[in-house]
Amino acid sequence: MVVRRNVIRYSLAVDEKKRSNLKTIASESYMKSETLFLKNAQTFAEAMVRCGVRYHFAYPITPATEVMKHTSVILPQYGGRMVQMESELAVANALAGCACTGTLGATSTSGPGMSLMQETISYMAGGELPCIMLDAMRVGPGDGDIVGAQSNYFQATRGGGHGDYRVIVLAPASGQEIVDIMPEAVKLAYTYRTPVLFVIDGVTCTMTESANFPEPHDYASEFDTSSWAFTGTGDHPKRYLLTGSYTHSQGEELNNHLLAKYERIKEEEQRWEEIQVDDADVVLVAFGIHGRMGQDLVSNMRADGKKVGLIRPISLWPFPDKAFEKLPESVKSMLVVEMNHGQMLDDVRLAVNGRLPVHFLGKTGGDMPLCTLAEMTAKINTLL
Amino acid sequence: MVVRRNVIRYSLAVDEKKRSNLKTIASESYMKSETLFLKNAQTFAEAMVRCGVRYHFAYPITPATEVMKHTSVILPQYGGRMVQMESELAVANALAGCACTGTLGATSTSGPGMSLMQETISYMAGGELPCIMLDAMRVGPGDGDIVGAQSNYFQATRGGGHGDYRVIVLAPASGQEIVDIMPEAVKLAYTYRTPVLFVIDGVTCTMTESANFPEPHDYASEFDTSSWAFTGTGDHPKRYLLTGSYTHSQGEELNNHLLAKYERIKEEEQRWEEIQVDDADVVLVAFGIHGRMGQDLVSNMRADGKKVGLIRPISLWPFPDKAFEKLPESVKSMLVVEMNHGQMLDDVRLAVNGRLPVHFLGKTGGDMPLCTLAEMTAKINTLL
Amino acid sequence: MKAKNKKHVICGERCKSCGLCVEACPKNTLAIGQTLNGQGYNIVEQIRPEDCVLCGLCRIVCPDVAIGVVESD
Amino acid sequence: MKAKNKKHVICGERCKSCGLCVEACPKNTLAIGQTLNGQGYNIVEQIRPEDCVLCGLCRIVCPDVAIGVVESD
Amino acid sequence: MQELAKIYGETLLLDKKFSYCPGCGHGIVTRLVAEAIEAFGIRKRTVSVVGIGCGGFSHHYMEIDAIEAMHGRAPAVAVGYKIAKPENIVYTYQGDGDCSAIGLAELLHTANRGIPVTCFMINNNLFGMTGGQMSPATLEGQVTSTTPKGRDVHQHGYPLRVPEMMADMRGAKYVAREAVYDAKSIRKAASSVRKALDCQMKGLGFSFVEFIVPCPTGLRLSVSDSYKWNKEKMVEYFKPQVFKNEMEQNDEN
Amino acid sequence: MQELAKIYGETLLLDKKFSYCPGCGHGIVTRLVAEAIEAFGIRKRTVSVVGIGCGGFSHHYMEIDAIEAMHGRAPAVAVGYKIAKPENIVYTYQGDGDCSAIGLAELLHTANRGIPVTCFMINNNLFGMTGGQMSPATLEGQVTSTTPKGRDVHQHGYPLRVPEMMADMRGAKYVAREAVYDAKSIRKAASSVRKALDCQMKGLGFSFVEFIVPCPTGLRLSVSDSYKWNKEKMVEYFKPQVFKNEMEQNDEN
Amino acid sequence: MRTNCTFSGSGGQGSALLAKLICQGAMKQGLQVVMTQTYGIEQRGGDSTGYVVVSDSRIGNPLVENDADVSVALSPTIYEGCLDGSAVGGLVLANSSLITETREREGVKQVLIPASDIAVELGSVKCANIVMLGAVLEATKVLEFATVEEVLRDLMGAKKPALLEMNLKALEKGRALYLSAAE
Amino acid sequence: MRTNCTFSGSGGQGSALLAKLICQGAMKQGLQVVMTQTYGIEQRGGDSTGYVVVSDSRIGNPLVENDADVSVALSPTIYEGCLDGSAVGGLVLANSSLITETREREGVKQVLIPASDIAVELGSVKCANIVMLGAVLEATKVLEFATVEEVLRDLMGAKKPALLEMNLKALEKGRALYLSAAE
Ligand SMILES: Cc1ncc(C[n+]2csc(CCOP(=O)(O)OP(=O)(O)O)c2C)c(N)n1
Ligand SMILES: Cc1ncc(C[n+]2csc(CCOP(=O)(O)OP(=O)(O)O)c2C)c(N)n1
Ligand code: SF4
Ligand code: SF4
Ligand code: SF4
Ligand code: SF4
Ligand code: SF4
Ligand code: SF4
Ligand SMILES: [Mg+2]
Ligand SMILES: [Mg+2]
Repeated sequence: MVVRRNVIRYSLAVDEKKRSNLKTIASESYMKSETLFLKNAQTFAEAMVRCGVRYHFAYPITPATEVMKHTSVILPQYGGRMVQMESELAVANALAGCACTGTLGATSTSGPGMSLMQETISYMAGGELPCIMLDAMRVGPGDGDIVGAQSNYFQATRGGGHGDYRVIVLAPASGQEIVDIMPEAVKLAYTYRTPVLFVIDGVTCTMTESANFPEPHDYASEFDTSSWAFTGTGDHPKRYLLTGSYTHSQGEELNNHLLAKYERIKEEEQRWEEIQVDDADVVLVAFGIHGRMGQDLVSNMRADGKKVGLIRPISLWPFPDKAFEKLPESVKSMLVVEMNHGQMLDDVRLAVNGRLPVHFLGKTGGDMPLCTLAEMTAKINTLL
Repeated sequence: MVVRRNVIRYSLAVDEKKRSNLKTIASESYMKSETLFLKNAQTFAEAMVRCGVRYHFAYPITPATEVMKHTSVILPQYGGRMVQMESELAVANALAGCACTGTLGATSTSGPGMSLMQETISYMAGGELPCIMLDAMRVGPGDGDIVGAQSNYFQATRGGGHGDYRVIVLAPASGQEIVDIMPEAVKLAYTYRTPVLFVIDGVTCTMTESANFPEPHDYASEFDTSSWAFTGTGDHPKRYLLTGSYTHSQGEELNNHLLAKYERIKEEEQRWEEIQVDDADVVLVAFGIHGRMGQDLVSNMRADGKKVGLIRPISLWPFPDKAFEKLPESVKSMLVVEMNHGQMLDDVRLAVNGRLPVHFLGKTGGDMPLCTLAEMTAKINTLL
Repeated sequence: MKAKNKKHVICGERCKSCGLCVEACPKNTLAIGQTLNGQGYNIVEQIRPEDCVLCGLCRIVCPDVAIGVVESD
Repeated sequence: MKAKNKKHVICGERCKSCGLCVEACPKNTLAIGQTLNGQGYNIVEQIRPEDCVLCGLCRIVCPDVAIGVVESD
Repeated sequence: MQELAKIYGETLLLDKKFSYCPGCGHGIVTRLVAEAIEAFGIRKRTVSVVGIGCGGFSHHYMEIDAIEAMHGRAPAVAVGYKIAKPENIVYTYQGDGDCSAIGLAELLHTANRGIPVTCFMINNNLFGMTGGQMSPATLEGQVTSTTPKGRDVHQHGYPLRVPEMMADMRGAKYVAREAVYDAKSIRKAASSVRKALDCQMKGLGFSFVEFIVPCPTGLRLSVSDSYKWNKEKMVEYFKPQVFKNEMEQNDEN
Repeated sequence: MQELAKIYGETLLLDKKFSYCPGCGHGIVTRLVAEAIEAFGIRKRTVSVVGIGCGGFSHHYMEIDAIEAMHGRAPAVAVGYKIAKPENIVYTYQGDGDCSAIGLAELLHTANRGIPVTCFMINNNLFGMTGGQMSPATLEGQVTSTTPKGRDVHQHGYPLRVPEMMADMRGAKYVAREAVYDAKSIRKAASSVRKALDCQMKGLGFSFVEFIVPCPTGLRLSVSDSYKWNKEKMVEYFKPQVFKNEMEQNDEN
Repeated sequence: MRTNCTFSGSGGQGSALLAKLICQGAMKQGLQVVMTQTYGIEQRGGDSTGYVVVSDSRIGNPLVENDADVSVALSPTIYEGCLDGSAVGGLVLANSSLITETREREGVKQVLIPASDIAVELGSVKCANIVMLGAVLEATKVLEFATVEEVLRDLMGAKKPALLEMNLKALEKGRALYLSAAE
Repeated sequence: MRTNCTFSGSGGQGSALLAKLICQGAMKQGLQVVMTQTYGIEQRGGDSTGYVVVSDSRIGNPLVENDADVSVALSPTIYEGCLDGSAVGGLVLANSSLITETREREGVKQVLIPASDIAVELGSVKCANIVMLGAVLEATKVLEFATVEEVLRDLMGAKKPALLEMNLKALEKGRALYLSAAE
């Protein structure tokens, strides 16, 4: 099936005879729904562009750089642009500026870059600016190691920046899931006017696998932003994005408004995958690559007659508390496995609230920066 | 009692005839142990200087600016210096540079500045660099409101930066407690080679009250840093602070080393105040100003025959789990009160682990940005 | 010599008594007066309106957009 | 005309075969050889040592501190 | 007020009083910017990206959309905005602290990138909003709340001149420094505001105007003395001038 | 190796092989820095603050203490270090990305502050370590992994010249740009390294040297071609020169 | 014993100084004292309120939360706030020179003191705050008069004897006014 | 059925290409496939390993964790790693042109293929990896020969017929070598 590529024309509304520093050329081309064999970081790039993201602001950092390399090639074909900024600070703020026009932009980075963006993420959450972000997680702290990790879970889910805010955090575990969830991400970003942050460990990001891409569809332009975007007073009375010129009561109101929104998101947007929890003795809880390995683990161990189940959180914030609400009687304990020293562990313990023992297996860094299937299996065997 | 002020001479070891951009003049003067009536931000400045901090790196931000205004006056008298940098990013990194020499430096900032420092705090934690920091918390997210808040609890206690790291977080509730705990802070910073972060809400910071200062004592210079400081290879073989040129296994080792250190701190450095928990029906858990108000609350309600107790965490990380380990049978429920929308709440719930219901009362921003004693009392009455 | 269709106006509510117009007026027609406005500032006034040449310098220097010369209708 | 107390040395282990010294040598005495070092690079060698004037240019351009002229003892 | 509105048209909201202190130079620059927007008839498609500082309030007095950026980052926000919506006119309004201390990298990279946005830097040579601390532009020996003995250039360096750093940047097409200490200098400043916006409207490239203004409160001077000090001390070091005016060189690359 | 060690003394650790790619310009600059340290006999009190990039490895080859700073922040680290320990010699070793993209504000403020530290910027006009992306110094039309059709100056601006921005800063006492494309240029570069460190040793003020070097890997050129490209293209735009040499003006204020 | 005080006025009326004088007096008498201040977004002018808690024991709650024992209202703009912020059983001292419209609030005693007029009589409108201070001391006995006089002396004695003289008179006048007004 | 493969070599030996060819072939045959790579701190050279998992059903665990069914060792530096990373019951194919010292590991079958020598004979040392590919296919039957030939044709067919020819020969040679060596 061949469909017309979504082309967004981009031009400057200025005297045509004058030179423009901004002009980009939108080329028309055609594309179909297709299966591509890509690094997952590239899959991320393809997926977001095919869902309507036209501006990708970024600064190189391994293992996220693949995303910008890919968008720098494909975005111009869609009439968009990859904008390499001078730093992650500038990236985040340009992304905010883009969002202010009602346009969905994206960025991709890794640990140190994420940390540099925290002030602005707090700002975007407070200013209710939608965007798509990717944290291709590597080993911290400090500049750290470029191999994959999951040690930015706290930063992602609790707002590493200041203030009472949250962003929606999604953790797809494969290239296909990245593709499948991207339209959702766009919808969440606009519906709740919030940054949506993908956290994917570097191992998964640099892994090459195939993914089925449906026909491109510009989800991003389906949302009406005219009620809030700062597009000039041509069609609305003065609007402004408030941050520095608060009154005390405006600060309180904004916080209450955000709180209410976050409660709504918690209620409606929990996402997870669950495998054979119904009669399980032990439930493995893991996200991203460990969650994916858990799929094999469950079938292997079940084949050995061992009753193991899996809960794989897909939304990390809101955390899928609901998955833990009605755990069957059979469950005797849980095992959390992470590529860190125990971060999602807190959320699982909070969800379980003392009803069951919650065990932990984790690792950060090293040549094999994650727990192997063998290690996970061994640990579960001690719990059965 | 009159004691000699600790004077540290500061000069450039270069040809004396050449002009130096660095020379500062150390004046000798005398000072005694004394009671001063100061804004608590100033008390913080006085306390740290009197404990031996000689370099204060800062960038103005309300309500932390008072600290640098104060140190810019007093530090030169001690032969030190307040160094105003170009941004909080530069501040944090200069502080790291100072720490690399084995010298204890300090900084003070508020929400947006804290967020900008997250990358470097992660770096300092990873590089095991000691320092003293103050987050004079104001209302977020975004630029926010300058009235006090406690909404940076997550950021402080879970590492707003990337990676598996923690910093020691202290939350004194009064000017006197700032003075009393400062020598401890210096000791913790050096003993564990870690940033020590004070989090004090803006209301407390801008409050004026008296505090008894003991004789100045240069605690900072009592610690031997010669085993690690990067002071040149004159007295040791090459040393370097590793961050970018990791091998995978070094990354893993560093993380394991940090983990072990953090476990030790959790074991040994929990600090809290506890009032009449022994026979309490309800226990109030609050830090900083709410904890301090809790002191009155307990005596008021006890006077009415109501069995209320208080746990006031002083170290927020490590969180005083131990205070919750052996709660008496009498305790039916807990109430957490914060100037935010529920952050320490997670830690209390984790500590209590489902054994008791944990209720919450909180607020961020507004003309009265905290819960009043009346509101707290009313809420507890519903729980009795 | 005044332009017929112009007049000098002061927006008392906006004035902050800074005195910049007083210093700028080439004809010394302005002075800080006794009347307080809602913001608590003494409003500037024309003490010799007849001398005003409607040059508009007061408007240019006023940091509070509180004074100037407008078309009279 | 060589300085008596000097000699030309190549540290084969450090050489990365970049060829910069080969280009720089005014006497064309250097060439990339066949021997591989532990890093897997073909080591540069003096193919006409007798022509070397010990000028030291090879040392200056070498990005790997692998070649040069030293005092002979 | 209503009468004055005749002069100013729709951009300036005269029913909102300026929150600036008496005599504050921000008042003058805010008015100049509003006048230029009105004059060009671009109000409906103009967006102000304000920095954090006293000038952060400037947009409240104009009927235009506005974005309050985080401290120092307004130029980066403007770049993101302009790329996504090039038909709009975007200017930043920043203090000297915002623009030349914390925000220096964003400013200079935006200037160098050369995409058509405009940055206004209102240089009152200290941090006004936070209570008069030293800024990069504080003069040698000047006492501020963080330099109680005056700026010591051996510790803090010499006052930083910003447009001078854009000299070599080909993407920056209009670069000027202006003052507002008397009617004449204000008229010149007004012309630079117009040129800077015009440069953007024509899509030529980056434009920048620095304004030397007094902050009587931060300087702890009377209004009159603060203007005198501007005229005598400030402009001696920060010389008003047009550094670049490449608005006619459309064919140049 | 042992034989070569005679020339280089104690600073350079010849038993550690450089991890740079064959022909990488970092190797030359790293050696020059080590030679100067050795020549001045300051090894034991010298500390290298390296940026993040291929040059971050430079300190591994020297017997001196080192601090690996976060990306772009080395100058701020150096300032904090120098203030706390002024008797030591502190230099930063940063790539063009580190120094002039993410770290521009820290570099320029450090230069302006004028306290005696030294910054070395190794400009290979792209991000080497991350795989050859555009940096501020990438030339017009140059293809990199993030500019697949070449740097478009209308989007990204013209290549940024850094020492030019320090011209007006009185605290910067020695400022130069050097190249390493042949023996002659390397000898000149060596002299600038020594002057920059000497400037610091004398406590005169800030010193800065930019080195134009090739990254054959990032440029996807043979070693020989990459040096030719440096000599022909790079130095045409980035002209080697001594911008400032105020080392004798000790009495000047 | 704990006394909660609120001192409000608009810029330049010296309400903050008033609060500080109480604090210094309290310290001289070995009492515990805490001062908090409201602050807006701006550096500039506007109304301001200083809250002072004086106590003979450790001050847990440092806030005055609508439970002021005594409130001083120097200007009309903050009058309503003072009245609402008073405890039941509390006292509001209003500067009747400027506050011309007052209203009743059940359980709150109000005493009108023409502080600005008296201050002008004494030589400067600026000492209206000290007139109020005299009234506060007489009404609450929170501090000894002698202590506050000493504080004033410390503050301006040596350098500005005339100013001190005026302020001491203002203090005394405030006390007398309260006595007669409160009858 | 799942097959775990490991392809190791030092820079320039084409182990990554080997991995990619398998991936592309697998996709042509409608199989699931995932490739992971080790990567160091540096952009530059050094040893590299590509791990490929081929399966006819969804691949949960994408890693080869010391359980390779087939490992190709192109250079001596990575030989030990290949041997240790093999599953019990797995097969190690070693390039005996360069790997001269081998050792036994219980339960692991080893076949020595002089790939580099053969490659040189065929025209370029660079096609040593394709020689190995032929051996892998013959040994594991993970893919059809025809598929891989098609992949090679897609890759170089049009533009470089000579290269294709050489590689097809290498593939065939590898198969034959395996057959004879494995006897
Ligand atoms: C990240 C961050 N750091 C510090 C501050 C505090 N702050 C607010 S305004 C300001 C500086 C204002 O100075 P300037 O930009 O010169 O503006 P002015 O008020 O003088 O016009 C500062 C440091 C902040 N809001 N955010
Ligand atoms: C905050 C942050 N952003 C991005 C990176 C990724 N990164 C590592 S090195 C580098 C740039 C290297 O380029 P340059 O400074 O020019 O050094 P070179 O390798 O070219 O010598 C980048 C962007 C990082 N480590 N930290
Ligand atoms: S218009 Fe001219 S003459 Fe009239 S008041 Fe204004 S400045 Fe004076
Ligand atoms: S310049 Fe404006 S604000 Fe100042 S006194 Fe004159 S009218 Fe009033
Ligand atoms: S010393 Fe001179 S002549 Fe001898 S090899 Fe080196 S470059 Fe050639
Ligand atoms: S320049 Fe050095 S590394 Fe390059 S070939 Fe010559 S000796 Fe070898
Ligand atoms: S503090 Fe200074 S800059 Fe701010 S409004 Fe007042 S005078 Fe203007
Ligand atoms: S990638 Fe470039 S800069 Fe880095 S070591 Fe290789 S040649 Fe040098
Ligand atoms: Mg300013
Ligand atoms: Mg570079």
